[in-house]
Parts: sequence; structure tokens; C-alpha cells
Amino acid sequence: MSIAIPKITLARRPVVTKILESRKDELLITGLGAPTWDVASVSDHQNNFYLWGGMGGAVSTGLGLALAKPERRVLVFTGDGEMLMGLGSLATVAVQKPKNFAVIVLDNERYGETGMQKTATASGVDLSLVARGVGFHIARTIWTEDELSEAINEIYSAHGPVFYDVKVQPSDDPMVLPEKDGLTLKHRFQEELLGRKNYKV
Amino acid sequence: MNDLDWHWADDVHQHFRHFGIAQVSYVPDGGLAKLIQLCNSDETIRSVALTTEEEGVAQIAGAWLGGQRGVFLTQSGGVGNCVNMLSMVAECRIPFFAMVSMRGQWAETIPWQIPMGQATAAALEASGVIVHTAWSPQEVPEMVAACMELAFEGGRAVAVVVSQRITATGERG
Amino acid sequence: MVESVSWSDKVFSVLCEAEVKQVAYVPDAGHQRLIKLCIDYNEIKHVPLTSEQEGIALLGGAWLGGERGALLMQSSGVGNVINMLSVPNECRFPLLMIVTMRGEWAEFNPWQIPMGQAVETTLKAMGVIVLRAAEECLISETVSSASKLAFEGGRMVAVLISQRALGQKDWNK
Amino acid sequence: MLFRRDAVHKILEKRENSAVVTGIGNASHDVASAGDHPLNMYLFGVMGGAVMTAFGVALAQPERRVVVITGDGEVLAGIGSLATVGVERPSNLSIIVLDNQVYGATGGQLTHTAAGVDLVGIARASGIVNSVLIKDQKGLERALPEVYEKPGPYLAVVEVSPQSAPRVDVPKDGTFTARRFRSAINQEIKDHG
Repeated sequence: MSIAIPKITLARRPVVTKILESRKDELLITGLGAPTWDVASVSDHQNNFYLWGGMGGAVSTGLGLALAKPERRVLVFTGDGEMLMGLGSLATVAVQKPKNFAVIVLDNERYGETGMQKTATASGVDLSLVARGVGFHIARTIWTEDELSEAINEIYSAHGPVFYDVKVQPSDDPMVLPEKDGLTLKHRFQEELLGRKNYKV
Repeated sequence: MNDLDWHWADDVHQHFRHFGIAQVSYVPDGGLAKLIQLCNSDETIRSVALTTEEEGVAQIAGAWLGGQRGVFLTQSGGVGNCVNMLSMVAECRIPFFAMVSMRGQWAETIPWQIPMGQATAAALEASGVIVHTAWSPQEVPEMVAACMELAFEGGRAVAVVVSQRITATGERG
Repeated sequence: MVESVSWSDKVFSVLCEAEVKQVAYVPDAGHQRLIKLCIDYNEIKHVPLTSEQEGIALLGGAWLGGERGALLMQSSGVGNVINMLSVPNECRFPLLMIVTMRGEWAEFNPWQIPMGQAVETTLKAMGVIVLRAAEECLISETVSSASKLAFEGGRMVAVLISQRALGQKDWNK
Repeated sequence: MLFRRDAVHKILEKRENSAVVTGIGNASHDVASAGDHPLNMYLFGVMGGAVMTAFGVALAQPERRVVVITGDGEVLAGIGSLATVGVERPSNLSIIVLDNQVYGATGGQLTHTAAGVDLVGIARASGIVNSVLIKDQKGLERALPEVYEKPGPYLAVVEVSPQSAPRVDVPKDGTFTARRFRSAINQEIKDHG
């Protein structure tokens, strides 16, 4: 294909920082690897549930949460490699149409954790077109600062499900490792959301 | 010299050439990165990056149906995505060779990797795959050659598991 | 279909009593009636999946949000969820799976047999408690017991509904 | 509205020496009902595996057209493989998706396509540029030469009636069909590798 492809100018950490500036009581699910470090680098939060495993499961985890808590907005931050491994989950989300649900893919077109090999998005696979094809209300690819600014309002308030494929430069940011004990992450998340008495086990 | 200072990938790649491996499928992985790199730059091998590991099992089965030999490369977590797809290999008794780099096994620092790492060999064996595990890099090439013989000449599904002692990549997920 | 109505209705009651709010499934003949009951009942969110692994992650999210769920699938689907089970394993999420078995009792499709035979081993390797219902009259009781183990005991539990219990019919007809 | 079996028979009339891989479920019966053939590989398991199996064959047999005939539910179960194929661009691979919007083999539950999931859109977004939707006889006639001649990867979603057709006798022993397929596709290759 001879279509001119825009140059990637955005850097992942500032993108995540900018998006999270508007955060209030949103619930966050992060896909394994860099998106987890990115979100943790902005600030740790009781309502951040960091997935350190289960590659391909971030969007589905977010969907289950969004269906259980329709009054709270759920944001999934994940990477392009993780998203590709669970691509079918986008179709499942689109069928459920959770209005409180946003997916943000930090797409550096690389598998960052294993040595920066190219992913399918580097070779023309268009995640936002896939999201549109399955029926997301809004699905955009974000290339510029201006597009990002415009998207932030939608991420927090547009009728969901909404999807953003944010093209970010491949970079090797310092790792910010948050809590990794799954039980601790579960307990602190549910404590805020449900109160101690309302969850068992 | 510590046995871990020597890398096994060049010799394994030579064995791939000797056995006429024409297709390699993989999801990028740190532990097998050097081998993947060697396959990528080898013009006699068509290497295919997958979105999810189960695709690779089907592709390698298809390669054999089409008259070529293939190798499937995966991290241990990926094994847990392939169990159902391996039923085709079992039912059709397709010669099948895989290399698995381990996580959740030796000095693992991420708790989430441990359940799958501990279940990898059992999941492969339950799927009808013969499993050999290498603990030292020096073992790997010979084990790969023997297991490819078993797979392609003996007509069986075989996996060489490269232990985390060999592939350890430190703290990263 | 008379024989399947009774157990499905009883299991549906068990799920309602257990306050299950999300039911995820990949369509399956054995679960046909139960799925329909869930679809027709407004108190339960029914989520059809493209692949079973989504269901494991979904129900983890549901539990984080304070809701109980159940995953309905066929035994072949078990082979798609093995790696994803590392999430409920690590976080000790309760998990209830109801699996209709293929590849065991009087199976007519050889392709179903490898996975059917591997179901119990692979689930157990991931730390899942496996309960079998070998006869129709035991299904709802087994699911009831499993739901307590899962939601009160905080464990991953799979109920395997034997092909024998579902009746020895030709499924593909 | 097209009937699945008529559509499949029509497509297979022009197959010549093409290899055919079928997805689990009705597709195997649709293909076998046109006449069993040594170059048919029938999958009776591995939901989501048909496209990648055929892709492996296509890489191994670049001179031969390889055609996948499968259902919408089966493709959705392995949807990532469309991206893999979209990146690798095998020029001899065609994928025919029979979309009846229900899971035929398991009691006719609605699939995601019934809820608006657009497989042609996903395929194009995944890099399979030559993706088309076939809704009627005229569309099928127009697409027929493309299945075998258009540079691949090629994908056609064929909308078909949910009405299923009678089962036929299909060889289901995988050790048999796999070896028959392999020796037919490449006579000079001996039993193993």
C-alpha cells in the first residue's frame, strides 16, 4: 500500500499522564507489561487493578467489571500486543454495549517486554478499524497531541463502549513496578469499591 | 567458565537447517529471542509472528499437510493457550516439534507467572506431547536434534522445554 | 429434549439462588437450554464469547466489581482457558465453570477425544477443583456444591457434566 | 438468500487442483456433500484453527490455491489469525466464511455477527484488503473467479440462510484424512517428514 502513514510523535508516559489528569473515581484495569508501569508511574491508586499475567484478558476483565458496576466508568489501558492476543474480546464488548467502558491501547507497534519485536499493527493491522468493524460507538486512532486532547473528554464521558488506539513511540521508559501480589491487588480494589462487608472470601 | 555463558541458539539453528525446517511460527519472546532472530534472517525459513500461540499449532500442522516441516516456538504461558489446538496434532498424529521457554519455574520474581509455569509440562503431556527439559545450555542442541528426529521420523508430537535457568531474563514481565 | 430440560432448569435455579449475575458462554448444544433460560431472565447478564478464555477474565472483573458469575462451555473450550486461569489462581478469584463433556462416554467424533481426555489433568494442573456429575440426577446437586466451594470457599471449581449424564445421543444431528 | 450448500457446491465446481480446509461444524458436511476429495482436509475439532491450518498449507504450497471454507463462529474464535494472515499476505489463500449468524452445530444460538459484528470490516482492518460480502446469487457469480484468481489473501463472507442441510458421510479419522491430503498434495513425499 502506498498510503502515507503519519509519523508517530506521542510518547507513552506523557499520554497516560495527560489522560489520567482528568481521572476522578474511574476504575482502571491495566494490561501486562508497559501499560502497567505507565499507569503506576503517574500514581498508584486503590482502583488500579494491574494485570501481571493473563495476556489477552485485559479488555474482558474490564467488561466484567463494567457490567457489574454500571454506575462507575471503567478504563482499560493496554498494549497492542496484549490487545491482539485477545482481539475477539472487542467483538464481545461491542455486543454487550457497556456505556461506561473505554479501551485505550498504547500502540507502540512493538512487543516491548520481549525485545521490541514488531507487532501486527506495524504492518497495517488497524485496531481502531477492527473496533469499528465489531461495532464500537467511537473508535479512533490518535496520532497527535490535538487528537489526544479532543479524545480525553470522550474517554471520560462519551456513551460507550469507546476505543482509542493511541500511536506512541517505541521507548524504553524506566520501570515503575507497582504491587504485584494478586491477592493484595484484589483486596484493596474491592475494599474501596464494595466496602469490607460486601465482599467475601 | 559458567555453563550459562554459552548460548545454544546458533547450534539449534544449524540443526533446524539440517532437518530442513521451512516454517517457524512464534509469538515474540525474550528467552528464545536469539533463535527467533536467527530464523528471521535465514532465507530458507519462513518465520511467522503470531497474534496468539494457538495459531502457531494450526500453522505447523498445515505446514506438514503441505509437505513442509515446521517448528513452533513459545513461552510457557503460551502453552496454556494451545491445549485445545493440540488436539488436532493428536487426532491426526501430525509430526510436531515445539520449543518452550520457561517462566514461573526457576527464580521467578513475578507471582502471576508461577501457576502456568508449574502446569506447563502437565498440560503438554496431557495433550499427548512428549516433553524433554533442558537445564543447561549445553544440553539444548543435542536435545533439539534428538527430539526433531523423534517428531519428524518417529511421527510424534515433541517439545523441548528450555528451563528458566537458561533463559532467565531478570525482573521483566 | 425432555431429558435436558429438567437438569438445566434445576441448575438455573441453583445459579439464581447462588446470586450469579453474569453468565458467560460459548454456545454449546449441551448447554442450549440453560443458556436460553439465562437469556430470558433479566436479572442475569448473559455474555456470549468468541473464545472461552475471555470468560475467565470477564468473571475476574465481575468479581472485582462485586458480582458472581458462571462460565458455561464444552470440554474443548477448557483447552482454550488454561493460561488465563493463572489470573484467578494468582488472585484467588472464585470461579465457577460448568463444562459439558465430549470425548469420553460413547463419543462418535474422534477429534473430540484428545481434549476430552485432557480436561481433568489440565484443570487440576492449574489448581482448579474438579467435580464430576456422571448421572443426570446428580448435576444440579454437584453444581450447587461447586458454587459453594467457589463463592464461599473462594476457589476455582469446574463441574464436568459427563456425556453419559447428557444422554448418548448423536450430538451432531 | 443463498443456501449454504448451493453456494459451496457452486464455489467448488471451479476448484481444479485447489486444496480445501474446512472448519468444524456444518462446513465439513457442505464441502463433503459436493463429493469427497483427497485434497479436502476436514477439521472436526479445533474451533478457530481452520484459517491458520490452511495458511500453513499455503506457505508450503505456494503454487496451489488453498481455500478455507468455514463458518462465522469458527472464524470469530480465531479472529487474531486474520491479522496474522493480513501481515503475511499469502497470495494463494482464500477464506470463505459462511455466515448464517447462528452456531449451527450447537442449537442455533446467535453469533456476534447477528449483533452487528462486521467480519468484512474486521478482515479489511486486519490487512486483508480483498475482502467482500456476498449476499445473493449475482454476487456469488461475480465473486467466483476471484476466489481462485484474485491475489490473496482473499476473504469472502457469504450470507446464507440459517436453514441447515442434512449431514453426509464425511471421513472423520484425522490420521486418515491428514495423510490422504498430504500424499495427494505432494506425491513424492513419503509417510513421514
